[in-house]
Amino acid sequence: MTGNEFTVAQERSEDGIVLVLQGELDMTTAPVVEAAVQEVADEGATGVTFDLESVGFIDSSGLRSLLQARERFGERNDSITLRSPQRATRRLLEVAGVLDHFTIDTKD
Amino acid sequence: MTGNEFTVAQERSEDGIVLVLQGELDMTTAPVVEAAVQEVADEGATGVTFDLESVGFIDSSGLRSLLQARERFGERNDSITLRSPQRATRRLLEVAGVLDHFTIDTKD
Amino acid sequence: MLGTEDTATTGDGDRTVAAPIGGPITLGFPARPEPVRLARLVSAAVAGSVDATIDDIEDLRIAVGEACAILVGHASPTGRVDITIEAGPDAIGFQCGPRRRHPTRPPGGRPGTDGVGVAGRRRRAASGRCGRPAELPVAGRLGGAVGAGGG
Amino acid sequence: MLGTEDTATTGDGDRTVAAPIGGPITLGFPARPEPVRLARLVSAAVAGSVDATIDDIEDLRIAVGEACAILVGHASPTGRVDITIEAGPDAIGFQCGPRRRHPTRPPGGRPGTDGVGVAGRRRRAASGRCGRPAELPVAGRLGGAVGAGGG
Ligand SMILES: Nc1ncnc2c1ncn2[C@@H]1O[C@H](COP(=O)(O)OP(=O)(O)O)[C@@H](O)[C@H]1O
Ligand SMILES: Nc1ncnc2c1ncn2[C@@H]1O[C@H](COP(=O)(O)OP(=O)(O)O)[C@@H](O)[C@H]1O
Repeated sequence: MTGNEFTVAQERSEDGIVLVLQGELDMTTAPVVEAAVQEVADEGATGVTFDLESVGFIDSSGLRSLLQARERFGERNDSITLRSPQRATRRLLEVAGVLDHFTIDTKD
Repeated sequence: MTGNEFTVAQERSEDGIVLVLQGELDMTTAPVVEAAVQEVADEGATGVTFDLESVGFIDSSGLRSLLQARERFGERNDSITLRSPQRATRRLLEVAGVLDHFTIDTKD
Repeated sequence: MLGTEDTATTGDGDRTVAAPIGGPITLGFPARPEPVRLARLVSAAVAGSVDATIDDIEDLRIAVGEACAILVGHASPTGRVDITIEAGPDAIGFQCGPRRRHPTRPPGGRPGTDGVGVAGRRRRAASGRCGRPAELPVAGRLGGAVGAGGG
Repeated sequence: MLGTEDTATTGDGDRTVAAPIGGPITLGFPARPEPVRLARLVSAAVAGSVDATIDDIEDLRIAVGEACAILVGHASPTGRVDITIEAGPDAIGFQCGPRRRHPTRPPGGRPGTDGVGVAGRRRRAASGRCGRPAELPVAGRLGGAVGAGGG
């Protein structure tokens, strides 16, 4: 409830690279995601999974960082997987009309 | 995080009556606990267990309602059991110097 | 439900209390990105104190966050943002705007007077209502959806 | 750490960002028991934005809650309470006091002027500091421990 620390951890799974985000993704923390995506892209990845299970809120800046990742990997709707988005995140994607821009993975 | 609903549910276990509290126990919600204790006492109980696992905060009014329950059941330090208090609750009991007024049950 | 203490005893002995806030909540913070989170937190808590749905709460959090972000983006480095949030009988409204002067502490001195002129207020203040089930102030593109010119 | 953006990359590729708030936070609410919870919430969030320990955060929540409860207990039915919370380099301070007039909304009109006289401020305002590892303002009996007469 209280901490506003935001972390991005990189994991490798059989589905490729997973960025596990934790905290609230907003204009203060979006640059951290962008830097992590940059690093992953530099390593030659063709897509990325964002684990959003521990992300309680995303604002438009945060959404922009996810959409930027999508652009970077070729603007395909299957290049970015959003794993376990919370209800708040789904709501934002719906309201913004970009739910179909991503692959949603509701269960591990 | 957002809801400030407070609930008291009464359960019967082999240890006697358990009042399962949920929410923040402060001056707005202490009367609900006091009413529940009254009811339990009217039924002839000689003590009660408060399950505090889902209580994120207790203020001095909330503490008073727990101490009042203790008085009502004879001011013995074993009449009131506090089950699974969160760190915030333990901290309050410590600061108030009344940790030893209750039996603390850290595990089910 | 608003304005009345809602204490109920259900059939199986459960007791519930919900706590209405009973008036407007004001929050003031430095016009920086970091404290915008506090505005979201407070609006969610205000919404949580009435019978708002989870989606209503989310919509309010989004709207307040975006409105404050716009204000922060237009503020001077020493500026502040003030937001007022109030739960009405069937909607939760908020209004926010910039404040020019650094506030003095309430008990320690006079509170900061709002130095915002009408023009600034018109131009920059954002306001929103999150009703249910009425239309959201955040629809379509989030970046510019919370209408400027609330005053 | 306060006042600087703390972005770190750890050895195993984790990135962390902590977000300092950068100035005082003000919260105003009706002098009723229910919104005191918001004051506790905001103080915990301010404490969480700096490197306060969990116990520090709890102590601040307790102190703010008790101080506000005292003010609410002495307020008129239409009164309001204002609290200012600020994280300094090695302590989190707060001050709170009553406000007599109902605030008008920031963008919609002039903000409420603080009608509290010096005497009232002296008599009723509560202030506290939660330092680490210094003594708490809440010690012993909670009901009267947050010192009145902060101004
Ligand atoms: N609500 C929004 N907030 C921020 N950016 C958005 C939003 N909606 C769309 N975008 C951006 O604009 C681009 C084009 O959006 P859109 O018109 O929805 O594309 P499409 O034709 O794929 O539906 C998206 O890829 C995204 O980068
Ligand atoms: N911090 C406190 N806040 C509220 N009530 C308290 C607090 N400390 C003690 N009390 C109340 O005062 C009574 C006597 O307290 P105390 O002097 O600590 O008793 P004891 O002699 O058992 O230590 C307690 O049983 C309790 O009802």
